[in-house]
Amino acid sequence: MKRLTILCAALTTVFTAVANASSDKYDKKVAQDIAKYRTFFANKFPNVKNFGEYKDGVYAIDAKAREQWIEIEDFPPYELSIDEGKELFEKPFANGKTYASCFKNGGINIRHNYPHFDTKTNQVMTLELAINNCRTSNGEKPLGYKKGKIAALSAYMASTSREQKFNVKVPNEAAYKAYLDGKKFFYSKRGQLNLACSDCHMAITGSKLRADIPGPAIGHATGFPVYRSKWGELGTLHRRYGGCNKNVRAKPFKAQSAEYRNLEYFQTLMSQDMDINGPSVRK
Amino acid sequence: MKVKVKAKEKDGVVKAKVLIKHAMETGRRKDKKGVIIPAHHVTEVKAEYKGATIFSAEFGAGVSKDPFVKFQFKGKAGDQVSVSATDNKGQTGKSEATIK
Amino acid sequence: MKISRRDLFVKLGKGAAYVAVLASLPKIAWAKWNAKAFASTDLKAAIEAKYGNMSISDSDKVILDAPEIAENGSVVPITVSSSLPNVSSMSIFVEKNPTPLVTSFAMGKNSINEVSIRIRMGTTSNVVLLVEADGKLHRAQQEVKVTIGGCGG
Amino acid sequence: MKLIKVSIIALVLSLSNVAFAGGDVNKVIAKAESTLKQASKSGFEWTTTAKLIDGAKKAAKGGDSKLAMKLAKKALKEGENSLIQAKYSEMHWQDYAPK
Repeated sequence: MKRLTILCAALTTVFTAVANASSDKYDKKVAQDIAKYRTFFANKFPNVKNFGEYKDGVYAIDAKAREQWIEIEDFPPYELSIDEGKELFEKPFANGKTYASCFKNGGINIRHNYPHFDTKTNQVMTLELAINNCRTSNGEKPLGYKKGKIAALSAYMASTSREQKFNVKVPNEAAYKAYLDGKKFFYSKRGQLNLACSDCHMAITGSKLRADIPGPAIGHATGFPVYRSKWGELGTLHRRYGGCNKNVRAKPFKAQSAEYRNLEYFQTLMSQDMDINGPSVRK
Repeated sequence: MKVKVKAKEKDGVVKAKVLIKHAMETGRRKDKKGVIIPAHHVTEVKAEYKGATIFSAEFGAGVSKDPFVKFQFKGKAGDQVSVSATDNKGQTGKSEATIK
Repeated sequence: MKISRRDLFVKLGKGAAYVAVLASLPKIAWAKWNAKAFASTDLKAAIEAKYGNMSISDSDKVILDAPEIAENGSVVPITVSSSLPNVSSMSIFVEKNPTPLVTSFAMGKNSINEVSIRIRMGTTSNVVLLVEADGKLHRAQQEVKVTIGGCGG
Repeated sequence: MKLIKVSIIALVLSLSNVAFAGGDVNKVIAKAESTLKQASKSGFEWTTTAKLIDGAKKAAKGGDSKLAMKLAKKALKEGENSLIQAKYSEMHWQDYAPK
């Protein structure tokens, strides 16, 4: 038995080495994680036939809540924010340039390229970080990361990329490290309540936690920014991360900290091949 | 006040959807210092079609933030429908849409 | 009708009478915001302020479409409709809200009697729809459970 | 005279007692603070701990050394627990990932 295991391991190693002259070695490793992750949810929610449905968050598994959600998505309150975001996006900076000058394809239909691992700076580049980098490189002050203008800009950019699929790469060792860091964050217990992200969004999801059903973790990154009924406004993914951490009484990290960016990287990789569905409405 | 209207006709019936950007303060909420935020909400919404009012609504503070209302009337594609809103501080907003 | 400043102050001094003053201002043909009805703090008073003493009967020709359990009390989607002829108004009340009258729709002759709206509910409560047609009120009601309240928190 | 002497001794004793208790509280508060700092560094600070320390400091200032001690000890315990949590997570996080 032990021999067999060793043989298998050896074969896998050989296979990996031969198949990829190392460049997509990390993609392969992550792909195995994705497969396990999907199997977990497939077993948990056998009624969800296609993992793509998880782009709708908790509404993929809660039929009653889904009806109300669809009704609100019919003319969602974030539409006004998309308009605001478009205006901001098109308004020139003091130097005459616009956001379009900082992004591929003028910033349109590119949401699914974020987050990505920037091999020049060896860090996870999120859309919101890229927006502020664009501002500062054009002599403008950076925006706050949780809500308001940055959420509106992000909402507009997401709205132009709907139904594009996430295709996140893990280009090098540093990227894989960032991925592992995010993964570790996700499965680590935190706060006075001693809960990991995975406790609520994998183990408990589908059943009630107090009065609420926590959403399945798969697809978490697809719908942001979101207009939460609880907030009464649009907010970014990192604002939500902060809220989640506070809910378990763990001191939150700063929006766009390395911790949250790595977590976003991990979560987006777990949402690989899923549609961009942001902005969207959540309770 | 920002008002957005979408209208679509099918079989002679126009479905018009209205979204208004408004805080809809109830007058019962307190700010961070514990001071009550005065009531500030939309009170009236009026829709006009071919020079006549075809629908109107009165809102109290019990209507959700960023109010949404969907109403229907007999009309046809290509025509205009205009919607105006007023709040209890006398601020107004107006928007027009071509029926699709 | 004319109200002198002095009158107004006297009435304001009497507290609640202030809404009555607003409500007694001359009515304009299309919906003039009914301050008294919207300020009433119980269902019966709100209905009276809105409709006076019109008779009310339950009717299966008025339909209140509301969720059994609200996702979030601050945004509860509601659709009201009626197959009755000559509908002139439809009003939605949430019995346990601090002020039960939420909204009132005035229907014209070319209106189709179906309106959707998103409302706030502070807690689990009966939602009451009153449809005014031919001088009578027709009622439908339903309980909506709220787990996350829409009035703060 | 004897009586006065005795009372002075008693007074001194009680004073030193207070002073000792105060120093003790301050020691516990300081320890709670340094533990919290470590927890914060590890990324596992709880939102509740700093508030307890603030409460302890306030109580100490207000002369309620009993309450101050209670809060400081609680804060210290929380700080220690967050460090245990950090260690546990470091060792066991993989157990929670799907196999």
